[in-house]
Amino acid sequence: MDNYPVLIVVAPLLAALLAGFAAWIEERLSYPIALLGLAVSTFAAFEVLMQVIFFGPIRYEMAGWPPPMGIEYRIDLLNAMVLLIVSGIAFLNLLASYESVNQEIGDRTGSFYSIYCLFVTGLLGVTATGDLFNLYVLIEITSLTSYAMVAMGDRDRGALASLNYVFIGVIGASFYLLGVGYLYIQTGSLNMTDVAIILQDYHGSSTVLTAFVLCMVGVWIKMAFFPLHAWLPNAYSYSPVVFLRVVAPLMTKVMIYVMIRLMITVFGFNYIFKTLNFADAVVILATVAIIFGGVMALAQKNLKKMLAYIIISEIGYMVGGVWMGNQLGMTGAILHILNDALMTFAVFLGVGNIIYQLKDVDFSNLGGLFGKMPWTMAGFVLAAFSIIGIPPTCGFFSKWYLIMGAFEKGAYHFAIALIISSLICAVLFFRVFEICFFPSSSQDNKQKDVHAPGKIEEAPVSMLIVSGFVSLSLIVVGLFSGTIVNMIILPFLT
Amino acid sequence: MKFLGFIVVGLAGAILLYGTGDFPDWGDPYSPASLHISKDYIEKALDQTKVPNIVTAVLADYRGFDTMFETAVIFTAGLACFLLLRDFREKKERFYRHTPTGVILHVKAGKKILDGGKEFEYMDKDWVPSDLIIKTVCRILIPFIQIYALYVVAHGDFSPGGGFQGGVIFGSSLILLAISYNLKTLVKRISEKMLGVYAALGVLIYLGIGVICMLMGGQFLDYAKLAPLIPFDSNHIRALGMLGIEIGVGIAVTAVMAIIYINIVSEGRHDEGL
Amino acid sequence: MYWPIDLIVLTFVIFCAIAAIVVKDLLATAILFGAYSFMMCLLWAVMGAVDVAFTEASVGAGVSTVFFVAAIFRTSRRTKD
Amino acid sequence: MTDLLALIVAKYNYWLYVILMMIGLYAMIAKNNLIKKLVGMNIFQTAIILFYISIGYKKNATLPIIENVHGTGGGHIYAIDYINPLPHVLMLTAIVVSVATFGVAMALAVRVYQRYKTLEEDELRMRLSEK
Repeated sequence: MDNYPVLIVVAPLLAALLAGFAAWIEERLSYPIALLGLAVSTFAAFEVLMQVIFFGPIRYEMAGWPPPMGIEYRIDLLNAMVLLIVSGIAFLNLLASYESVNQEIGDRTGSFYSIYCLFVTGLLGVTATGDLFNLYVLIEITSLTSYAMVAMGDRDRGALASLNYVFIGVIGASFYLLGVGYLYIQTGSLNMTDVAIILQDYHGSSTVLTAFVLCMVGVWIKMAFFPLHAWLPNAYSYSPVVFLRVVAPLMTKVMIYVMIRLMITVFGFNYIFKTLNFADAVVILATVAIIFGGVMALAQKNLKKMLAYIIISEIGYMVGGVWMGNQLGMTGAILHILNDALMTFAVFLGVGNIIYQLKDVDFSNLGGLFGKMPWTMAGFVLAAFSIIGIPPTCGFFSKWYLIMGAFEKGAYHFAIALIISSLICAVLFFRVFEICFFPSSSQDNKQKDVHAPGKIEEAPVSMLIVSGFVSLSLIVVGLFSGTIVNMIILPFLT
Repeated sequence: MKFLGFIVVGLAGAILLYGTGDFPDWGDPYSPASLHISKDYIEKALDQTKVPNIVTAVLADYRGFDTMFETAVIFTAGLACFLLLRDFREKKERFYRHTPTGVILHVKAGKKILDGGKEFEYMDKDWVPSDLIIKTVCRILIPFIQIYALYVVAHGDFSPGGGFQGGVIFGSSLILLAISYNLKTLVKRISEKMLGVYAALGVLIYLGIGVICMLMGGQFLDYAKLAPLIPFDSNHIRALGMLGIEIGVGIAVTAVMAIIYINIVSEGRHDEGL
Repeated sequence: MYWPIDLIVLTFVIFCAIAAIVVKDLLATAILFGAYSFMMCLLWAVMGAVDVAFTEASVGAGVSTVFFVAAIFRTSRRTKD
Repeated sequence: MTDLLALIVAKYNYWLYVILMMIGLYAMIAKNNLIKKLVGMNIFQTAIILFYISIGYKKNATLPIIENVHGTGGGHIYAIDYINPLPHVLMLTAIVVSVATFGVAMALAVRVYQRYKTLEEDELRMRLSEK
């Protein structure tokens, strides 16, 4: 069918609306509706990826108007891959979260599913669109839903964390909008490819430079790149775990995608790396981000917060890889979008299962988890290995490309930072394993009665199956890294 | 914090001012922004869509996909306010006024809700005697505001206005009702459930029109493909499609404005407000 | 359109904006903010953006102010800065 | 001197938008009260809208609504006679987004006040550090 590209975005939106209806009429229907919508979206994304791989990029003209006048969806290999990641992870997460939603959200699950679908719609739309302003509107949908979700989690501190997130999020989105305005005044167009063609004549213009800086700062705020990261740890650690499992792997990765898209498609590598010369500064900033994230993670006493700082460090990997400006670095960064999404998802699935049983992931509560939740912890360990970068898992391969890219460019500090960061991750995770392995002595007596050692108290089966599936896929993706690079990333870059 | 503020603001201002250096003059009719696609819009919109208000034509047709997500943003805001604030717990204390005598009863926690027939009137905690002039004026005004809102929605093709503005005006007429009488009156007229359903319905109308276009074999939101469904006036089919989506936007915006107001002003308890 | 009119309205806009964030009573802020929105609406109408001006008149000067007053009603009027 | 005046007339709209935006940004960063920050946020957003509307303006042009549709007009429509409609369309969307954000932010402010009974940032920080 020709309409698959738009179906990817429309199906979750339709599901969100119907779930919103169902919330008022028959609340139990919301869950299957949302699940169905995301399943359709995933299927369409898969079909689109296949079409793009075998027949080349797809263009879809909204309302039948040709591109510079109308809005167009332009799906090439990079889009198609990110679309499949986003819809797939959102679908799998929803599959695993029926019980935890009931536990955490309680009396308004229908509206929750509706907002969840809207969030996914926003992410998918951001990824698929070929229009600069459409991108802004969809970023706002994702932001608004995240504000609501963050405040839903922790009853006490959620609202304040969310309000601070609103301020920073609005500044980020507005900077992006200003950047688009500066581009528009110089080019008169909003379509990405059209803008790129016109921009070739304006490389020396101060307006274009300002537009580029504004767009980048806006996107960096949204992805929590190093000096602009302050909102992320609080916002993530107070949001409900169901939402955390989808926002942590996807939001930052989609923003990285937006950065790559702006750099490659709109401004062009020639402009960024030949005309301008602050690529080195950004790589240094990324290096600082990696080290800073790792060091801050060492200081945390809560699993959620620790993972939040690891995410900041991972953002540094990808931004650094992209700004390396050579093919190896870019390959590593794009491969890392896939790998990092998968492994963050896997690790947060583990966290979700633990929270489902324990309500809390302070390190002091985690004692004896290997005995209590063996399957969950098996998945968690695999994900952790991948984040550290131990060979058969996928995390190793993208790091390898990134390090190779750094050597080619001569950015040795970046390569060293990557290795240090891997060591820090190893320390972090083995510390967690150690805590989880031995039953903690500090547990009070009441808890000891309930959680007698050796007694297995696992999370619900649906959560375990998804967790196992994703953890195994880490190895599978790792083994097929070469295929992915050859079929998707290299054809895209050349 | 103030110092940091000055630095950041100064930096941002400097970057932005630097960027204005290469701008074309303000009001220059030959600037790139006025020449590239906007020229096509102005010169072709009337021919292609039969809608004289170019802004509406671009908003609802050429860039109709944006507007759909704009409506989705509004829906999200309503949903978010509901999720954040709605509080289903019963309130503990209540106040009743005995209408003939003006005696006020304060019913404390745990007591049954007073059911004293028509003589007892439930009232807000910060109750003030309602003013006859305000009530009467608003009562006369509200229907006209609503008619005007409908006019704005329906006439968006020919004059400034459209679904969003009409929806906001209609929504503010509901808010006026809540302010001039009290919140209970509004909630009694339009229940929370209806508002929720309307908000979803409005966006669904928009999306539905797009999906029908797709099912008729066109692209998403390609109103021209609706022609077989509407046998009369196929010349203006795009204008009719736009009217359809404007109605959807209007419904959604009306409902969401009311939802946000009710939830904020009553802290989500839907009992008393301004 | 004559640019002096435009300039005068713009000055008013900036005056209202500064006043809205300086004044020490939040209810006054709300009203000044409504005035700011209305001035802005005027400015846009002068520049020929009638649809945008219409929207700003109904949203910025109307509904936003009402939300604002509602929120102040449920929180507090006092502020230290 | 006349050059300077010409420059001011040509660009002052853009400069004033920058000033307005700086006011908003400053309020968002440096103000202590959360509601004041929200006002700053809104000023910031309207400044951007002003910028876009300024892009669209054309001298000696009229509103982007075509007259004489049903009448005898019938002549060719020249783009130079009408103000650029595209920024207006974009800004309609942006206004809607800003009011939606404003509503959600207000709801959040009410939630924060319910919990902490204050909206001053320094007092909030004190409450948070107490625990």
